[in-house]
Amino acid sequence: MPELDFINDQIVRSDTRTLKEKAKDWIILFCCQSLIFGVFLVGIALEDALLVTGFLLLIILVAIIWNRRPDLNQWSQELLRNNRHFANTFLVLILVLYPFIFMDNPYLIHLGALAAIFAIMALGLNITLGFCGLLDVGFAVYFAAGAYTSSQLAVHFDVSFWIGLPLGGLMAALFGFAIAWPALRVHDHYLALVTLGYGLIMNLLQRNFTFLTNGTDGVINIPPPAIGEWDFIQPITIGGIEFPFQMNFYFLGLILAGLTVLISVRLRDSNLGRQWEAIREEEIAAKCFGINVPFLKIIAFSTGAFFGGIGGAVFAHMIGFVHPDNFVLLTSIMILAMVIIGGMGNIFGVVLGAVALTLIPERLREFEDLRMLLFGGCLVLIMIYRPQGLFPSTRRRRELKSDRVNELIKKSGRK
Amino acid sequence: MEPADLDNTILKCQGLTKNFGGVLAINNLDLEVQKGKITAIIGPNGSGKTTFFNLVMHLYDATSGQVVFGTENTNLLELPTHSINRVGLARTFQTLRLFLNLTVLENVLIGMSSQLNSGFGAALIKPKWAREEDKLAEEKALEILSLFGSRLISMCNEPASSLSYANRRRMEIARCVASQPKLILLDEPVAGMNPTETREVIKDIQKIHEAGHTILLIEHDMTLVEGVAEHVFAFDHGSKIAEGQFKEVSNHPAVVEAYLGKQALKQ
Amino acid sequence: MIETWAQQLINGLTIGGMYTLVAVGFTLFFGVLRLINFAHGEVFMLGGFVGLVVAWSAEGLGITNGIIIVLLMFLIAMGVCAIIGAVMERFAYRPVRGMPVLIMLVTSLAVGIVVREAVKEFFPEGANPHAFFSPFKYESINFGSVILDYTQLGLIISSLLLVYGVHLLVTKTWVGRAMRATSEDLDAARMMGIESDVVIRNTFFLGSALGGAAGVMNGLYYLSIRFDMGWVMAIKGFTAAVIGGLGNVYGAMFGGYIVAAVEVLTVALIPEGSRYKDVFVFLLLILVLVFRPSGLLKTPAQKMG
Amino acid sequence: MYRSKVFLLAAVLIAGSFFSNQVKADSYKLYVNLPLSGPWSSFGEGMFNSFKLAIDQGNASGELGNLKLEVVRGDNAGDSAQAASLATKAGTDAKVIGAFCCWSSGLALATHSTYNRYGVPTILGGSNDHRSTRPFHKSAVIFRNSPYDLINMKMLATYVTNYANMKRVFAIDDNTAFSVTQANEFTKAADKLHGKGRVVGRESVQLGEKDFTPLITKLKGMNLDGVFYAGHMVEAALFRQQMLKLGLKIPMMSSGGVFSNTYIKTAGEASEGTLASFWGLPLDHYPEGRGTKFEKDYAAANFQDPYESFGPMANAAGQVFVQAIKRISSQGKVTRKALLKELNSGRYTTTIGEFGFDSNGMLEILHIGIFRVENAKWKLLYRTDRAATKFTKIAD
Repeated sequence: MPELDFINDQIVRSDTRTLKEKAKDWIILFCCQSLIFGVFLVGIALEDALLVTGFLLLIILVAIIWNRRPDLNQWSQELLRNNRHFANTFLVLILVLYPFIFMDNPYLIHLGALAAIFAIMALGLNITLGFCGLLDVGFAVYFAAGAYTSSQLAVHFDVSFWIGLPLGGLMAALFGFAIAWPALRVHDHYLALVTLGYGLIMNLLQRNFTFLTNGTDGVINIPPPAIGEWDFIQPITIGGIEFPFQMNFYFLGLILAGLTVLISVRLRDSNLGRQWEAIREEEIAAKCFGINVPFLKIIAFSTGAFFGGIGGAVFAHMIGFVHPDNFVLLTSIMILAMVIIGGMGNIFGVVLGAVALTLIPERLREFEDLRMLLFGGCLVLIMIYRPQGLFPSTRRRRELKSDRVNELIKKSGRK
Repeated sequence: MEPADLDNTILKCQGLTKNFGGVLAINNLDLEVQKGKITAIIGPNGSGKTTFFNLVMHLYDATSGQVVFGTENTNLLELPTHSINRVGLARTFQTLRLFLNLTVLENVLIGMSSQLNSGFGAALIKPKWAREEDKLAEEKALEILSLFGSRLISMCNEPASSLSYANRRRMEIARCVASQPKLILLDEPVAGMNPTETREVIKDIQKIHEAGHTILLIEHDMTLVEGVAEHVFAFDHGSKIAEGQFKEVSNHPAVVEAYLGKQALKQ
Repeated sequence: MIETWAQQLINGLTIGGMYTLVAVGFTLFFGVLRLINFAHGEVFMLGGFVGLVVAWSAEGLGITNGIIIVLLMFLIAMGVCAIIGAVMERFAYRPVRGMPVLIMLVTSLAVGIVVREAVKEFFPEGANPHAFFSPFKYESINFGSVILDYTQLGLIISSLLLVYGVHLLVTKTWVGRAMRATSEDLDAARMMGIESDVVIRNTFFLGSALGGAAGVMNGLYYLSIRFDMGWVMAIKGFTAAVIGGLGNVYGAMFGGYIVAAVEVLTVALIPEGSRYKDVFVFLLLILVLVFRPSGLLKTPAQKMG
Repeated sequence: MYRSKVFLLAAVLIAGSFFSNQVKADSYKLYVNLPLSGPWSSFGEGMFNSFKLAIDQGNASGELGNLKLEVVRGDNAGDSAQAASLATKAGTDAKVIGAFCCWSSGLALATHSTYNRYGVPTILGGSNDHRSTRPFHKSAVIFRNSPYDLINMKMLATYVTNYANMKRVFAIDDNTAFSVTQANEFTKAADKLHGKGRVVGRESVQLGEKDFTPLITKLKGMNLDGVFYAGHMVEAALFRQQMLKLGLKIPMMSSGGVFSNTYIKTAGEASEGTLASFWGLPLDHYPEGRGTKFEKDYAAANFQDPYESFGPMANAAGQVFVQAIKRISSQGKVTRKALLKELNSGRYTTTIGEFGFDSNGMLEILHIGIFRVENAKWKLLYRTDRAATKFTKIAD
């Protein structure tokens, strides 16, 4: 699965290890990953405020150690790089097993599904912001466009979710397209303000255009996705074991998020992705080298928005309720924070950011009112101490057969 | 002034004028660049050289006049910047504009992007032709990098930000070459370099010229101009004040005056 | 009819004055630091709360003279906000200075969240609205049926005076000249011996003090304050600053009155228009940003003046 | 060395979490979903405390045997999206047997399909939108112990037209589900009673807005007899103050979003004369002194916040849960289904009176009062009969 090699955007060296060394690496990796995921899963399941505090302190401790010990960092990176197929397989396995582990606590499965939905949206924003470098502080607009389109079609016209889903994405893309035009003329702060204003206007219109959105009543009783007679809120029973219906949504989210990751990887590695990055790095030079900057910016906005819409549509049908309160500025900031904290442009980082920011606030519920204060404080600290995100995007990923390079070096040489 | 060979003209300006809110940066400029030659533009700071490049690339809108390019007489002032590259012009920048976080190889590939066909669909489906195209493009990019010896090619997987200053300049030239232009515009290619580096760049430029590229360059460094330019234009206050061989131009009284002031001329 | 319009004019001037005071802060920060300080709205809110505490303590100390209490409120609120502003600058904005726009933007949003939530959590009954002290609650000057409240009058006049004062400070004093130089070119200013850290700190002192004054004024006029009033004001304030032209003190005032005019006209002229007034305001924001990003008022010579 | 410490800590945490997760077998959770932070937290805290008081009393009385009820404190911050997410949390927790929700209509609308999806028996302690329960909403799980706004607004319209004799009234909502519905229903009811034209206009304001002077100036030129502000108290207080400042000295009517002592405190002397139509009575009007007993118990429990206007309903909801769970536990297993069945048929003796839920999940007794602020207190002017058909005068 070369497509899923997103953990390490590094050069791959040819594997010269012996079988014994390989096995040793795998065992170490297996133990470490089991430990990490084990701690992670326990952390998710914690209910007690004291334990949650302890858990978060543990994470911070590990992060500090990792920052202070470059050798440890180096070692872990090396290990991951050399065994990426193994690591990826393990990751996918954990993701698939996750709902089975928490079968008696469907809320955690629900949270997993929610994390997948936010991962889809964060990956969408990552295309606009991470790849093309366009600030978008109004991403909730596309979330809303997808959610309203698909849910209103389902409620009023009985349109199936499977049709509403792409339509929601397309409608969101249209909204992205709409703001892309004025956005072409502005940069930096001004672009941020334009998208911010766009988000504010759209949220007001969601409240006031009652004929489209049901206003502040919200869209209620949105039917769950259905296949034939069976719909997603009927639990599947296999061999006498009833699996909670949240698992249906979880796997739907997981599949869609997986697809989004795949698409993101392909876009990033394509000529298109390279041109987006060129625009992000140096717009004037990009223009001078035949890159149609306005067109590509519009494409970036629309593509990003499309995924926002997809996430929105799934969200609407999963929660069964859509309200303008879902699409306020704080939602946009949250999605933005997922991308920034994860590491702009790094697909794995963004997914991890989405998962963390969906789950951690839930865990912080134990602190009740202090939740937002802690969130704000953490955000400030991250901006100051790690503005590039947890997993900064590394550029040295394009792999070249080193012998060909060597040959050319030898041939050209210094004359 | 010898009559210009019309069939051999690659770039032609007529009455080109640029007015920045009352300041005439380019004033009624006429000039012709010959195909296959290295042409240089000299002139003191603020004489409108870079503005001229920006007008040719349509980064600014001209106030009046026209710029005609190639045998098909394309009017560049009517084309958006990105199409100008497709017509066959590529430029470097006085203040380097590299894609710093992209690798050296990717920088060159960006130079070739207008020749690549793969768009959105191809990126997602990755059909065979797109993969082939990618492979060919990389191969070609490596070849272009190898024009500059081992300096760039050994760094091809490193981000452009890790290059030394001189190599960044080379990188820009390589990127230009990659877009297979009919005319390369070089904006002060040796600015800030020491004499050894300058000599090497002169060699590089000549090598590219030998490979069949027409070059128009802006330069302060007279050793470079003398070393490579077959034809020289001198600018002052947005107008062309002299043209011809380097020797003729450098001794032209208007040029001396422009560089050293009236006082110098009297002495 | 004419009386209604006269009343609407007074309403508009009051609202515009309030926006102006907040917008001036935005414009100063942007001028010097190229930062849209979203936390400024929270400083404004904090000003209101400090004023309230002053009123409470004055009551406890047995000070009964309304004018003295109001003066104390202004002085202490401005002082506390100035310090808070400088602290924010030192510990949150200085570390991210010069970083990409996005980082600075998110930092200021996050600082805003921290301040807002801190007030909500640690102020007694912070989540509830608090009645504000005011010595002249319902006293007014009446011209027929047109009513001009004393606080309205005070607000309009003091907003004009404060803007003029800031203008004088920026154009006529050494501190202001240093600010303008820094806003033109941070590095060049540094080379001329201007300590940019000091200039930026001064700017935060000044802008935040103005925000605090606006917060007290807001309390005196609306008679109640709440922890979440800052964000609404922040949005309106930066909209005003952008419309007038970021970095231009008079532009902030101009923008403040434009935003107020849009609001009042929407309510007065469009039936059931009151729900769409913010839509029009933000639409204007986007249009200005797209077609005249330097603002409606700005000419190069007027920068920071 | 570092790593070994990390492993050790992780091991301790893992072990600790397993111990802490062992839930006592005979305890059940009642999930409360209220605005405990945000602008309406004073209402939410009062409701939560009152509800908890009833459950604590139930636990302490020993009536429940070895069964224990636990109240889960869910804070929706007055945000529909968060309320919906809490409802999911309640639904997916197998230990949750019932829910108490939501204070406002918007929050109730946001949650009802979720509660229905999971079959969590839910009592609404103040959400007045008629669409939250049967027959308007087909859910079988939602009950309410306050009348919905169709009735409340009908009574307010009756008061306006028949008792206060206002000819020209203006209705304002603050663009929330609750207040838009109220303004609509009020207009409809007034039109029905005396033909069109009593309500001469409608406007919407936004939550969080501070300056209503342009709107009030517009109203001033309309020669009105009264304004109906169907919104929440923070904006209502500002609106009332600005009405007085601009010399618009006509009565302002309001409803459940404003009927609160916090409103009086915020608006100060401007609150004098504000009218409110509310589905509740002063505590001494409830039968058999149970209202005053609640007041005493609440005071004895030493809660930080007052019980506010919705406290009695919340307390009643808690009592309903205690009594219902006691009955089903004596008959067999305590499940959501059993509780649902019991709520559909049983009768309960509570602070606000003795009642059962009808086929629509609506409580049988309806108290609606017209209140006015006098001397910084809400004073009851009129109250309805049990079926809410007419008013009885209590005071002037």
